[in-house]
Amino acid sequence: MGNRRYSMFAVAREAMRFHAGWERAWKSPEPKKRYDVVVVGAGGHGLATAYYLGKVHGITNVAVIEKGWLGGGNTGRNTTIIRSNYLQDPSAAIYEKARGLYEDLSQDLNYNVMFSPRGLLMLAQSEHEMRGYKRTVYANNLQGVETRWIERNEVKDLVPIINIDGPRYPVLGALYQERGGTARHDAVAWGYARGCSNMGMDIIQQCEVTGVRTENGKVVGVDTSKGSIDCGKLAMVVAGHSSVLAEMAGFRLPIESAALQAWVSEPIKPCMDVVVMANLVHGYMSQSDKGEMVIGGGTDGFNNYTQRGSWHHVEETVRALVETFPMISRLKMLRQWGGIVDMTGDRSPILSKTPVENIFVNCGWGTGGFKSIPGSGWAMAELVAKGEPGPLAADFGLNRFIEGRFIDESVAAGVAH
Amino acid sequence: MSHRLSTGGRLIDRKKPLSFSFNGKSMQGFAGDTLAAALLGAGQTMVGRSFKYHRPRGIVASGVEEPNALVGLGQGDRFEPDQRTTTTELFEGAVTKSQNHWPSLEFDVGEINDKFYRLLPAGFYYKTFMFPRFAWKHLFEPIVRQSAGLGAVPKEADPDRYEQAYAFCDVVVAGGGVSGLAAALREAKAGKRVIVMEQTAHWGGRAVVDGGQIDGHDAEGWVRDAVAALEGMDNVTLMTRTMMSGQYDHGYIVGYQSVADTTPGDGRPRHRLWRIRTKMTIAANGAIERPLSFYGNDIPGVMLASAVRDYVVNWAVAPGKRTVIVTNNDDAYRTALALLDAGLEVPAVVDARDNVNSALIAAVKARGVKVMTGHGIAKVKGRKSVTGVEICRQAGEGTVVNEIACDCVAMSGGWSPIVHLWSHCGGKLNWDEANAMFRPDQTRPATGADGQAMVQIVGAANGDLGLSQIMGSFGIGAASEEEAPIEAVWVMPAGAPPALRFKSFLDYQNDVKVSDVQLAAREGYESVEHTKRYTTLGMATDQGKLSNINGLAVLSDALGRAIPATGTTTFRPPYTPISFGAITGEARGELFQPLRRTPMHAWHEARGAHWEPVGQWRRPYCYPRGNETHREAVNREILNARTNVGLLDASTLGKIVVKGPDAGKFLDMLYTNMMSTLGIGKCRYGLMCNENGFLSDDGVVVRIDEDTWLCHTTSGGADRIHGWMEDWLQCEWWDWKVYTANLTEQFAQVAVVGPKARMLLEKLGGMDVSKEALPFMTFKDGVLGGFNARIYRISFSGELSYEIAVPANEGAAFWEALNAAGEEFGVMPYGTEGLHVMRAEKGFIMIGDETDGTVIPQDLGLGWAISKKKEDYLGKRAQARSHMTDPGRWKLVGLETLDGSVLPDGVYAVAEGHNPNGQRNVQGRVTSTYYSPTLGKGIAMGLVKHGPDRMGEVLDFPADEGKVIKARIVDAVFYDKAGEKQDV
Amino acid sequence: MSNAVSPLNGKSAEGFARVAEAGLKGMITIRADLASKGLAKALKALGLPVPALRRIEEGEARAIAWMSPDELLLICAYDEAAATAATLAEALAKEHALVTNVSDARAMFTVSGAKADEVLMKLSPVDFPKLAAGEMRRTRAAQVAAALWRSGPEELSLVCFRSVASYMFGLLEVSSRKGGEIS
Amino acid sequence: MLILHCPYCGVDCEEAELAPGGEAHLKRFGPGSSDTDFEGYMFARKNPKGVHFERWRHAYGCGKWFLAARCTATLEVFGTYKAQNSVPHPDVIAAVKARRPDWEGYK
Ligand SMILES: Cc1cc2nc3c(=O)[nH]c(=O)nc-3n(C[C@H](O)[C@H](O)[C@H](O)COP(=O)(O)OP(=O)(O)OC[C@H]3O[C@@H](n4cnc5c(N)ncnc54)[C@H](O)[C@@H]3O)c2cc1C
Ligand SMILES: NC(=O)c1ccc[n+]([C@@H]2O[C@H](COP(=O)([O-])OP(=O)(O)OC[C@H]3O[C@@H](n4cnc5c(N)ncnc54)[C@H](O)[C@@H]3O)[C@@H](O)[C@H]2O)c1
Ligand SMILES: Cc1cc2nc3c(=O)[nH]c(=O)nc-3n(C[C@H](O)[C@H](O)[C@H](O)COP(=O)(O)O)c2cc1C
Ligand SMILES: [Zn+2]
Repeated sequence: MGNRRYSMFAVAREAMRFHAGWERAWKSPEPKKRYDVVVVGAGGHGLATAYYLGKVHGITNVAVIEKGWLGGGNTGRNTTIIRSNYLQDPSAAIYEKARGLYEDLSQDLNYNVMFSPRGLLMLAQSEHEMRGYKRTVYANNLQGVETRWIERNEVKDLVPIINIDGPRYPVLGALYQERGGTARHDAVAWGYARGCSNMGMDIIQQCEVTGVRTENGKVVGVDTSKGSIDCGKLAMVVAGHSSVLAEMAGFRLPIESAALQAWVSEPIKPCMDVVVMANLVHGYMSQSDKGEMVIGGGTDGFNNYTQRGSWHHVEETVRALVETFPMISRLKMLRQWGGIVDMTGDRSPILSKTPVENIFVNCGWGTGGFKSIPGSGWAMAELVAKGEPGPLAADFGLNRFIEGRFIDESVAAGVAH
Repeated sequence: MSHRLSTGGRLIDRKKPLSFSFNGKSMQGFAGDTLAAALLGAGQTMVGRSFKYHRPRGIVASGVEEPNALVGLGQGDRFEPDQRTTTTELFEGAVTKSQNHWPSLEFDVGEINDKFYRLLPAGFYYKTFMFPRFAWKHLFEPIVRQSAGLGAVPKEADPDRYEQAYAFCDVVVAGGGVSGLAAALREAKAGKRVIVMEQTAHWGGRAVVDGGQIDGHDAEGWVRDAVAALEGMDNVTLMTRTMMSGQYDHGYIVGYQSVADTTPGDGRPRHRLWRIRTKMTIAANGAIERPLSFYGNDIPGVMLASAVRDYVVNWAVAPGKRTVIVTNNDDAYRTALALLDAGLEVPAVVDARDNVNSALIAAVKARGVKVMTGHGIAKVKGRKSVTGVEICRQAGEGTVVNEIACDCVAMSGGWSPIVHLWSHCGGKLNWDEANAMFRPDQTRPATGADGQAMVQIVGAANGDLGLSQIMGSFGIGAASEEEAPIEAVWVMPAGAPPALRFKSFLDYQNDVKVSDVQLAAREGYESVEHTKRYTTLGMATDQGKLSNINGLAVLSDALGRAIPATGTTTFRPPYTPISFGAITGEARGELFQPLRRTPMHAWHEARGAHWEPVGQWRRPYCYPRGNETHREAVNREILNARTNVGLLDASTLGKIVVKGPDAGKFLDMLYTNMMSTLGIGKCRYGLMCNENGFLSDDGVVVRIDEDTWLCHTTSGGADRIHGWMEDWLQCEWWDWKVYTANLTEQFAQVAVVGPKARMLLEKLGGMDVSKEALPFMTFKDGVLGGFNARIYRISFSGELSYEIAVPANEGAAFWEALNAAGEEFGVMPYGTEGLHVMRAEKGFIMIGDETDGTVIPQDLGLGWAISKKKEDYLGKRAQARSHMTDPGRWKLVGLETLDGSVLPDGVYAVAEGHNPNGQRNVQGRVTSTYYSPTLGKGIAMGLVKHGPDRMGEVLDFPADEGKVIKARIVDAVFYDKAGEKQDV
Repeated sequence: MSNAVSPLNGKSAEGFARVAEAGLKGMITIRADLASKGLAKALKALGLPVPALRRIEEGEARAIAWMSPDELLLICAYDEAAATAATLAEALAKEHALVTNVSDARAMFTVSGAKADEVLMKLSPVDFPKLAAGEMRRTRAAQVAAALWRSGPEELSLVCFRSVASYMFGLLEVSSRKGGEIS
Repeated sequence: MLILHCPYCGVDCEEAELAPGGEAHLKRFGPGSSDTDFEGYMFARKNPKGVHFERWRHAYGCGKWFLAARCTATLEVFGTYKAQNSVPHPDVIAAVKARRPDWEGYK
């Protein structure tokens, strides 16, 4: 009999038989004719949406359709920064909900996603940034998000390898979220996928949605590379490809797709136990459990569907980080890659109904949606299940643009990861 | 045991011995050695420990594919971790240390992981360490992290310098082997501008080691001639020690040149990063030999057959005295011959293929070597070094048929073309079953800006392994021994049971074994990308150059699907790791970013100004005297400006001239106010919004003549606003006759502020600056104290104030003159903080403080600056949206704490209750807050819901440590409400 | 004018090439319809042609460069700039044109020596071997805008904004250090 | 790293000499325009995976804005043309058609 539940003991038991007894983490079935809900996109957000549809709303006749391999989109290529120190109320609410869910996600999924609340710093390197972050701290305290302002010497204590004396932009202090951190990005996708599969949902990989079928303003199904599939409701959760899906359904989104890059150094022994973001100079860095320094910076400026970015952005970011952490100059870049991020008009996400009845979109997380996966899935599941947004999603509707009700985070922080 | 041979060595100069140290032990090598060659030559076979199980590891390869032999190189601020010994050139005094062990390389505590290997299969941590909840972060993760990580951490700043360079050409040839040289000759003769990059210090690649005849010469001679010919052509640039790091879109190439790695501290740039734009890339970078997967294939002494050959031929280093060769193809027989030629023992060649024959095999047999076809290795014996091998039938499950004592195993699993550069931008591959390799699909290359191929690939990189085949493709005759076909072998023996597979390594550095890939397959991580991430196969510093193909073959086999159906993982730059220093280039310290200086910068610096970065400008925040705190300095500067006279360097203010018949109409669209009606010689404060209606910039606009206006912008804003103007003129209203020019840096500008400002100017003399001659909000040109000047009567401080512009080159002198003339009036410079406080005392808004990209002019009581007459201006439509016209928007007011204290920056005013997300309701926030030395108390501005209608109301501002500060809503103008002082 | 000092007051450095700030230079930006007769006439009066696309024409005392489809840069002696600008403005009064003195807004540098190109190769994405004499190339040098041209045998001149003069000098100085030769 | 030809000064610009400006040919809707028109102008974007018409400024050169037709999936550039065109230039349309016969045309 195979092993379903993961634990130290299960591993020990399997060790005896050279791990011959492990079952598949998730099944990979052929699509059924019809599902109550079809989720397009098996990234973190799509899988989490499906997971909470089942777990919270009892809807399990669900398919998650993925054109490639699950978790292979931005979820599989992000720098895994998790924080909820956002300025605006609606953002703080959904990111903190997500961060809270991350705290217990490994136990909930019975899959160790290695959530590591190691602490996150946003460096203030100008008077203006300092004021912005102090404002954020006051806002967070009223939003129930635990953050605090720390002085430069405390920054140095937390990050011994940093150079706080500039010379160009001395560190004046930092916005510190002690329970911000990182998680193992692939494991998040895999854990949710396993959870969905265990609830009897179908995760269909290597299956591309090529068309959306509607009848009198209502969605009835999708065409895919594995044939057409009927559905009662459709959730589009495809990040960088949202405009393409929207086009299939006949509407446009306030989204532009651009490349965002990241890279890692060769692995070295642990030397930085926190995540550091230097937004003024556009760079951020953390160290993975394997030892590489994980680095990212700003987004490329033009529409792009290749997962390759422009080299000069790499130089800008590396420059900034060598200035901030002089010791990395003699480390080497091991690998660089890019992802296609979905940037909205106000750089905040969209969880919304659409012009087509029973089609819902979850997109626009842009450069910062790994951290929100559990919260977004939670809120999206509620939206899909009830047909109306709950409080977490309420402010993220498409109507905000024409109403002029932006949720603008750039106010406090430059980079939004 | 490995040792140096008494004769031979193509690349070494025995007359130039070099000494270096390894783990404190001093050793000898020769000029021309790589660190790896020198270590082997000195008898050091064990050089490191593996990542996960801390198994003893030795040198496997002779080039960039080396997974094991990484060391820490150098000391102190020149220490560098993870240096690949096989590509690091030896230099005198090199200090090296092996990595990833404690306390020592010989005895490593971490080795116990190897004893518990069964408990630690791929991804075991996903299944464990979950309980109790806090334990991952506090107990398990620290252990995982400590045991992970490879090299030691550099501690200090890097003393070396780096630089970059651009180049343009028709063809970049990556690789200086025979195919690269042939390609370069072909292209150069066709008159193309050619750049040839060779990552090593030597030309010729494999052929010069493997031998063979080219165009009637031996390979070595042909290479010498080819290089000489290329050197003779001025359309050719040859670069050794330069690695093509990546192929990027539209023919952009990054090259990584080692300039001074072997001469630390000689002042030259250590690395040079090339950014090259080429019409075509020709990847000629060869092939990499694959290991075979058998039990113990990672024990020090087990090496690639081609590497063994390289060490003997290039560096006269024998990896062992008795070498057993195991292979599935003919190439490894060349190693047998090379060893025999060097007088070393080859007890046997173990060939997995059944009854094969070829010239090479015959030649080896003829030398009396036992060739065991149809056989494989069941087990390698030894731990820290090879002591022998157990032989079995390849077809079976590992039953040992005999045992051979040896101290070295040379293995060859066939060759994989290096398709990285071909694939970086999407060049596609085909699986070649006969040759058991992924090779470029010439019909699906990476395409460039014109949609046509931008990468070609030749030689072994293209999967052509035979010398004659390769040179033939260039129309050059060549001959090398005919070879019998390879037979794919992915696991040895074919039926290896778990006990063997659990010690058959695929990815050496990350300790990924055959069993791990099979586990991933079993658990449904079927995509090769999933397997990679689940097992970390190919994610080490060698990026799977040895392991990827073997790994995906094992995966395919486990899933019972064809290899092409599995495919490869994505090839990404850099080809081999490149230093962050090189990527940074000159951009560090002073040159990290451009620092913009005003003409008076040096003066401020000399007066010990405390700087504040404003965009790329640096402005004095204040000028502390003696042991004054910044706060004290600011207060002094303000009081002095309010009672005597102060000077502000306002040169950074944007100054954009807008001229033309349609200039007025244009500015009316740009600004919310009416600018076309501004009288000549007059000044008007104006607001600009973006098309979202949000306030984006402000400043004083002056009308110079009938069709010329000068627009002042914020310091940060000049370039942005100038770009904004040009955007509208070029892309929307291109038929309007308007020209703009950004004159920001043409003028040094000084604000002369305070009751004694006029006296000061009168002392300088030359212009009538009286109220009558130069009324408030007007300007005048003239000569002031010998300087061509334009004087504006504007005030951002509420005091009598003049802003004076002089040519930038005279700015320093003018500033000096003002200071000298002002002495008797007690003139003092003041900085940006003084400026901020004084404007706040007057209730003037500051872009970036009162505005944050979400604020519209209507929020700031600036309705008066929004023309009602105009039917359009940028942002007007947006401001008609429901949320913007919502009467509930927060509006600007003044705030005064009941106790006179200073409100903290950014505090919020709370309202009753909580929102549906459980967040405390708020009704306003502080936008700027200061201590006003003028009024002797804290003053603040803020945005408050219905603020202007709630004068006198007291709000609660929760601050630090649960303290709640009470502040009253007041008029935002704290000082000289009537505005008498500025208009005198 | 006695009070005027160029941004770096003629600072220079000797490496494998010589880099120097060129001192006070007169510069005038002219924005106008480059096809207009009036412009041609006005320039002719100063002994200058209307330069063709991306050309710089150097007279003995003055030079004129094509900067964009509706913009020229006139380079002359610092002292004469104001007057020359006034004359031009006068001459173009009837046209839709903008003439303005930018002498103080700029810094000019020269890079000279047999390997002068190698200094700028490190900073600007320009194909120097193909940069013809008489071509005005607007580009970037590291992180700032620059305009450069061949101002003599083995000499290039470069113009950038005044505020970044010392940044530019720093770039040129490290890029020309001995030992940093490329060929 | 893109390389685009500036139709004003004739330089083949390095991406680092350019500033991107998003979707081209957006029609401005000002005061009095309908919500849908205004939303279309300000927010709704085509963002196609394929042929895209977009704005670029030769920021480190002649300073002019120009337009480009480019494939966002392959980065192939079909052509660049001057900004003073409220719809794609016919030559560019032709160039796109030549390379992408099944392209549905400018919408
Ligand atoms: C380099 C980089 C760094 C980042 N760093 C951070 C960070 O530090 N912290 C953070 O919080 N966020 C970060 N992000 C952002 C974060 O990765 C994303 O916001 C998040 O992963 C989005 O998840 P998703 O599930 O919405 O999209 P994805 O993970 O991209 O999933 C969308 C899926 O939809 C599939 N799909 C698309 N079209 C179709 C179709 N037609 N049919 C079927 N399937 C389709 C795709 O194949 C893909 O798998 C980063 C992003 C990048 C690229
Ligand atoms: N018979 C066999 O099984 C077999 C197998 C492989 C190779 N060979 C022999 O090897 C030779 C192949 O010749 P070739 O020229 O195609 O390959 P090569 O391996 O001889 O030369 C490739 C060269 O490119 C360099 N290089 C690799 N990557 C680079 C990069 N990113 N940047 C710069 N330089 C890089 C390498 O240092 C090497 O010098 C022939 O002699 C062939 O017979 C034979
Ligand atoms: C947080 C993080 C850490 C990574 N660490 C490594 C690493 O140690 N080695 C490696 O080869 N790649 C590493 N990668 C990059 C992946 O190999 C891969 O490039 C990335 O997931 C994008 O996928 P792609 O390159 O296949 O498109 C890492 C990626 C992420 C997001
Ligand atoms: Zn141009």
